Amino acid sequence: MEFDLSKPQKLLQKSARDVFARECPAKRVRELMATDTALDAKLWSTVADQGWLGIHLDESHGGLGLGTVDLAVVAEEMGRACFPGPFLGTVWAATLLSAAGGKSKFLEPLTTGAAKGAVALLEADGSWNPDHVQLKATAAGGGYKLTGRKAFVSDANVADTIVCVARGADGLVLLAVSAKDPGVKITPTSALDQTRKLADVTFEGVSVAADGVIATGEAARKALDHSLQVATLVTAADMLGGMQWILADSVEYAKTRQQFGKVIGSFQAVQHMCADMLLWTESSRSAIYYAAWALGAEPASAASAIANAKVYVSDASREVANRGVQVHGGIGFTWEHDLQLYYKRSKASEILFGDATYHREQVAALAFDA
Amino acid sequence: MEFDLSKPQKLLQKSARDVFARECPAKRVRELMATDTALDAKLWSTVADQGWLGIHLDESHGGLGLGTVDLAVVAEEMGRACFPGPFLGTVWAATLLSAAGGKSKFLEPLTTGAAKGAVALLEADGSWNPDHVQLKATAAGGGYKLTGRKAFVSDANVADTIVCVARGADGLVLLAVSAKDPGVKITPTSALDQTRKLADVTFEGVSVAADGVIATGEAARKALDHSLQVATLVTAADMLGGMQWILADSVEYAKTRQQFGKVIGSFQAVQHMCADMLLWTESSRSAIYYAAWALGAEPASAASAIANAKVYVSDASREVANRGVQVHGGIGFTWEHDLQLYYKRSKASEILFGDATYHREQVAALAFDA
Amino acid sequence: MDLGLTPSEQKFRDELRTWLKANLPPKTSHSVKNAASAAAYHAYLKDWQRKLYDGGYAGINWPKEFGGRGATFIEQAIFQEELALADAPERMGTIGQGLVGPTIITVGTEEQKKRYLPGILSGDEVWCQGFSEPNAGSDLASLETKAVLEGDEFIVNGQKIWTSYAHIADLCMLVVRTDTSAAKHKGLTCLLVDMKTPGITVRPLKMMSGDAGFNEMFFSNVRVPASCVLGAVNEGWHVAITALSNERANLGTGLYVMFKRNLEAVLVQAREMKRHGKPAIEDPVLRQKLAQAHVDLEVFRLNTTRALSQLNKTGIPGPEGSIQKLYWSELNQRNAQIAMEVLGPYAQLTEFDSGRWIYNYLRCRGNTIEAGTSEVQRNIIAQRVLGLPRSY
Amino acid sequence: MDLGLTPSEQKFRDELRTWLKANLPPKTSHSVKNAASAAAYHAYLKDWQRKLYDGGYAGINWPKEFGGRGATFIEQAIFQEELALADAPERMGTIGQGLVGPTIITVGTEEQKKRYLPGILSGDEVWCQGFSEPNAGSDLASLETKAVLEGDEFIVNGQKIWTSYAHIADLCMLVVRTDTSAAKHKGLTCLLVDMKTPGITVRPLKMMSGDAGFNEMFFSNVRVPASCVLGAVNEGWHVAITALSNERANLGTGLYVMFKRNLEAVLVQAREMKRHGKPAIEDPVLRQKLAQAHVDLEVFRLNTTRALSQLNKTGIPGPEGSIQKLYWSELNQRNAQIAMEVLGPYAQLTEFDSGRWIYNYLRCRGNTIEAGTSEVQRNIIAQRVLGLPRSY
Repeated sequence: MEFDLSKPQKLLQKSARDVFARECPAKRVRELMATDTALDAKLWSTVADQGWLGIHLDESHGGLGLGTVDLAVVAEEMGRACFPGPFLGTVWAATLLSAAGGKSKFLEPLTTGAAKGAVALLEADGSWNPDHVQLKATAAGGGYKLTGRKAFVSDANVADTIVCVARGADGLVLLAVSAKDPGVKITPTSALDQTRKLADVTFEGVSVAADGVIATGEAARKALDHSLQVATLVTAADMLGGMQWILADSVEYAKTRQQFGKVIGSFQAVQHMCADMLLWTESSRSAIYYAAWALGAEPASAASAIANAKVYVSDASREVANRGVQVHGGIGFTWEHDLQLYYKRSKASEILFGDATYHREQVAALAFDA
Repeated sequence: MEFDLSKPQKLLQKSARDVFARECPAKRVRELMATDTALDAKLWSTVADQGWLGIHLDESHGGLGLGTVDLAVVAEEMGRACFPGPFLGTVWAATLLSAAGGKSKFLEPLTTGAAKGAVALLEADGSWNPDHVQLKATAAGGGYKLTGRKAFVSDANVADTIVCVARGADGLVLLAVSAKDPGVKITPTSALDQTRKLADVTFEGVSVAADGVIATGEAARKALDHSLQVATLVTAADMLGGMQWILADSVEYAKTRQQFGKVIGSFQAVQHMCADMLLWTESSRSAIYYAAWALGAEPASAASAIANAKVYVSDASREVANRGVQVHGGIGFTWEHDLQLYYKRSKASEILFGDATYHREQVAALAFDA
Repeated sequence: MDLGLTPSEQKFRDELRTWLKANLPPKTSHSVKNAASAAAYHAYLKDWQRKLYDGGYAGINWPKEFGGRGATFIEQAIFQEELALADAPERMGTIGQGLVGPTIITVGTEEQKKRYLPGILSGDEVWCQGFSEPNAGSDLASLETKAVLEGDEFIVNGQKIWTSYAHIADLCMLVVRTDTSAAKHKGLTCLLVDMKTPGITVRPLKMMSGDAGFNEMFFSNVRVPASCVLGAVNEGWHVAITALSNERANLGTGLYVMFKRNLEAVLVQAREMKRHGKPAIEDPVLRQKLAQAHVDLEVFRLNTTRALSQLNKTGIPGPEGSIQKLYWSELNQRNAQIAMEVLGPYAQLTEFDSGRWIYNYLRCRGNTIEAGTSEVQRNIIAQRVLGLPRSY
Repeated sequence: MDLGLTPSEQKFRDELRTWLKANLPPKTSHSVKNAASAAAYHAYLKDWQRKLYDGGYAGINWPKEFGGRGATFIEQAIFQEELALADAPERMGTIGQGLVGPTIITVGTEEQKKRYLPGILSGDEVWCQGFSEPNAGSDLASLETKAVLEGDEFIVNGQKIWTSYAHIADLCMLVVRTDTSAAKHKGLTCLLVDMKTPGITVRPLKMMSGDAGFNEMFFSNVRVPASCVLGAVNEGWHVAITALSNERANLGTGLYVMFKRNLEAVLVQAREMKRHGKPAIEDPVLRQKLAQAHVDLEVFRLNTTRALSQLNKTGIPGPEGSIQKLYWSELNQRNAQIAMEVLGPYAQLTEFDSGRWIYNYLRCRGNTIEAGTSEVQRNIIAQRVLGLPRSY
């Protein structure tokens, strides 16, 4: 038994950390988040060139053929760097297309970086539960017609391909459309986390041809569920990277900031806050690494491992961010301190794919009702 | 506006504190709790002689004619002394009989101390909600026949009079029986808090004559609800006294106990625990005193004030007790230290009349559904 | 114990209500968030303060001899509550009326009283408070801004931070170090400084929410007449503490109404938002959280009322103010989190409900830091209320 | 990363399972709670330890040269987990095998190894550990029990507390003060003491639950041969720290199974108990709490596994043990509270479910105190893991 990153995974970690340290310092993050897209073409092609957009996907699907642990390693480093841009949406869409069989023409451009992606799931009720999807897909010719509104769609504002989760006559339907298709209207929404943008997507009688039909019924649900697990993992690992940054930064600050003639890190109250931050961060790491491993190696445990991780990390990440501000005092509360970037991204991630309360109910269903 | 005890109430407080300090020190509490009854006849008659068993009841009902604030003052001092015996059951029964009109022959002996009382409400499902009462009362002659089992009945083991909350053809029925009536079987149950005993009460076709019928239907429910509010107040005030004892004892210990060459009270972690204990204790005091006042002076707010108080105090009292043990370290965890008496009584009171979760739902119903 | 209002308290409240009905200005569309309309907004607030003054509602707890109303602490609380209930505009004069004025009354000279008190009451002169520095936050006694006496003027050099209103203030109550050789607390002096004095630069300080709630102030060879010392030279620590306990005596009555309104707004959302296909307010899990928010808020109201009642008897704001501060700051953070949970994904939208939820969530992080961190408050409670020995 | 067992780990587990199936003794009705049957219970436990020894399962992580099995930390964890899963009797030899033995192996003389190790492995000699004193709990270095050398014997006087097994132990690993003039940590010595030596009195110490889980030990002119010093004279602090980090290396694998069983028992109750007229397990509010208990427990398992995997590589138990201790002690308290909430009024009955819930609720309060309070653990994490400066 070996509960640690393998040597290649550690090299990957170092390489990702170096790339982001070099090409995505906080200054660059701030410039990018002030733009409409948060997208840096050069940075994006670096990520694409590394193969990270399909790192966990089969080579036959245009991926690197590594696993979900490797994906988590990259996502953690993105979180540590507050990496801006449409990684989440693109990886989610690619994973979904791959899980649905990998035959779609939309898949490869996503993994090569030629296209950006997004998955449109949420609707006005803000529910992450696919059972609540209502947007209608009406069979038309060999394809479908789509009408309705999706909300809170990560990265839709720069997506070339949008996979819409809709309700057909026989259950869920996954339909890939081009952002430029007639009737697709994308409206950016301004939100807390400016490093990863959200948008509303409206479908006004959009025609989806047969080659846009990714999956229907049971197969659609299965692919969607798997992709949700992977996307949740990416989010949780991103949160872990953020927690790690906040912890390190807070400890560093506590070692140098003086009040009452002593560094504040010598006060028990500050020490205990930092100790709790470490406990939450390391416990999150255990939960996330395990979920990443289970997702690849033990599919039967994957749903439960992911739900467990999102419960734990959603609360832990928020508390670490809160303690981080408290350790810093006033300066941690300012726009100029980089803590704010992580604070907001952490909060957005807490909401993404459902908060702790949502996932506790998933845990209960899996663990108690079986 | 004056949010403080009046001068007579402060005198009452001092007088109660002195009585218990003199006649009910911890040593005596330990002796009494080791008995089956936790009852000290002399102590009981002291309490009765002071009029405290009916302190808040009309003089026409055998009471002292003071108010619920005065009752809370006495209950708080009982909590501070860990006063053993059937005060709660007796006052609850008396309040119920008084609220139902005060005409019952069973009432006066309870307020004079000639009889001890208990109210049998809970059944096997352990629910404090009177809607869940199922024990059957069948009309027979001018009275009723009672069959069924009640559980967790405070002070039933020494009660002379037991008021049974039963379900008749037209809703709730309140029936007073003598513990010696044929068919009444009282089985003591051993529980955490040995200072206030619990018992099961079984009614095996017990005949209740017309003069035992206290109230039925709406009137029964109204009287029961009011009595539950008063009994909850007594419990909450008792908890407040306990918190105050634990806080004072812990602060005292923190001032003298040395570790690492310093009194532990100079460590920030211990200071902050004590500060939180004070915050919870004083906030509980605000909530309880207000509820005590509202119960007398502003009946429309009483239900909500009591529910608020029981929510807050249930959690606060547990946390104060937990921190109390933590501040004391190993010694606080021993049988020989008096902290254990308060720790257990606090936990029993948390459960009594419903825990914080139960009362939060009451608060929600009153505040959000109106 | 009587939680009802006395006849005179009731009379005060009724008169105030009547007055508010007649005098409350219409809502303004101006706000500080928009630089273009900020000036108009400040003029609006000045008008409002003037109106309060004319109505006899400025400095209501100041002694009558200094132009105040001589109101009790409870009347003061009623005043704040009624203003909040009426959704009245914010009072730009709070620092002057709550903090500077009472301190001048206590330790100021006759000349200072004559010079400054009327402007505070009328709202013609807005004050700010120059205490905190980058290296002196929780540890106020470490402040480094220096003042050196040259002839009959102090020459001030240094930097202050977290100064509300500095960008519009006419005057500043400034604490500076005048004796660098004395022990930390002993070399401080309090100066009353005209903000138009050459050498003062004010720079807005953006909070993480992106709003500019505070300022930095830079002092470069700023000349302050020696007659502007408040209290005695090198007695500034004592003066600052007096000012801060006057501030604490406030006890958060106005805050309660603000928090209560927030909760009510959350409840409105909880009735509209869906959870598991039903109104969120019917979701048992959210109900528990909302009920706890309700209880915590109610306990805050009761704590405040009880402390006020106490203060009304003793007249001296004590360390109990720390209990209130600790309680409300952590309560507001808990309740902001509950609001976010109720709102789900909507919580994060800057345009949703005018962005109030995000603003509230981010702003409340400062609550446990500003005006004494929660850690400092717990120290104060442990040491000054419970009598535990100093921990450092 | 591979969380599956390696073939050799799997082989170890399978052999152990087979062995357990064949050798697990039947349940006993004896217990320590009943003084009359306590002796029989101890004999039963000794038999069990002997059986483990004969089967090659005593001191499994000890080096082979000292009679151990030379198992990895992961195999050790598998061992504990399997024993727990099989509901095997408790091992009376844990202090000897987990704490004393490894320390003797590290710092003991050849004679000491020969004299003591076999008895520890076979279970013939039960050990207890004399570290804590009434005035030296968290602050172990303050201990006051004195030993004075007279000829070739130390004369020991003083008192120890919180000593598990003292009433049945044959031997005691005792830390005493041998140099009162040296700095606190520097004057301590570790002695291996025969519990039958005249002058030792053992008194059971009742916990708040009413059970006697610990003892007090009194030493009155107890004569201990100088050959019984473990390590060097005045090096006892170092020896004690070695012993404690061996104990911490345990990391709580066995605890996980125990906590998991508790949660499963709560779930059984939650299916039977009613809440709002339905099974409590269907109550959304309780489900949230039970799910959180489940998550916390799972994270504990994963933390433990990860730490073990780390330990397996480095071989050196580090301050990370403090993280595990902090985590499980507070988790167990939270989950005990959740159990009480599920059980409602039944929670408090000493006869309900054999009184296990009350016992568990009261017993777990000690978790954040024993073997280093949570406050001390947080200090250790802050200072030794995060590198913050000492706070006192």
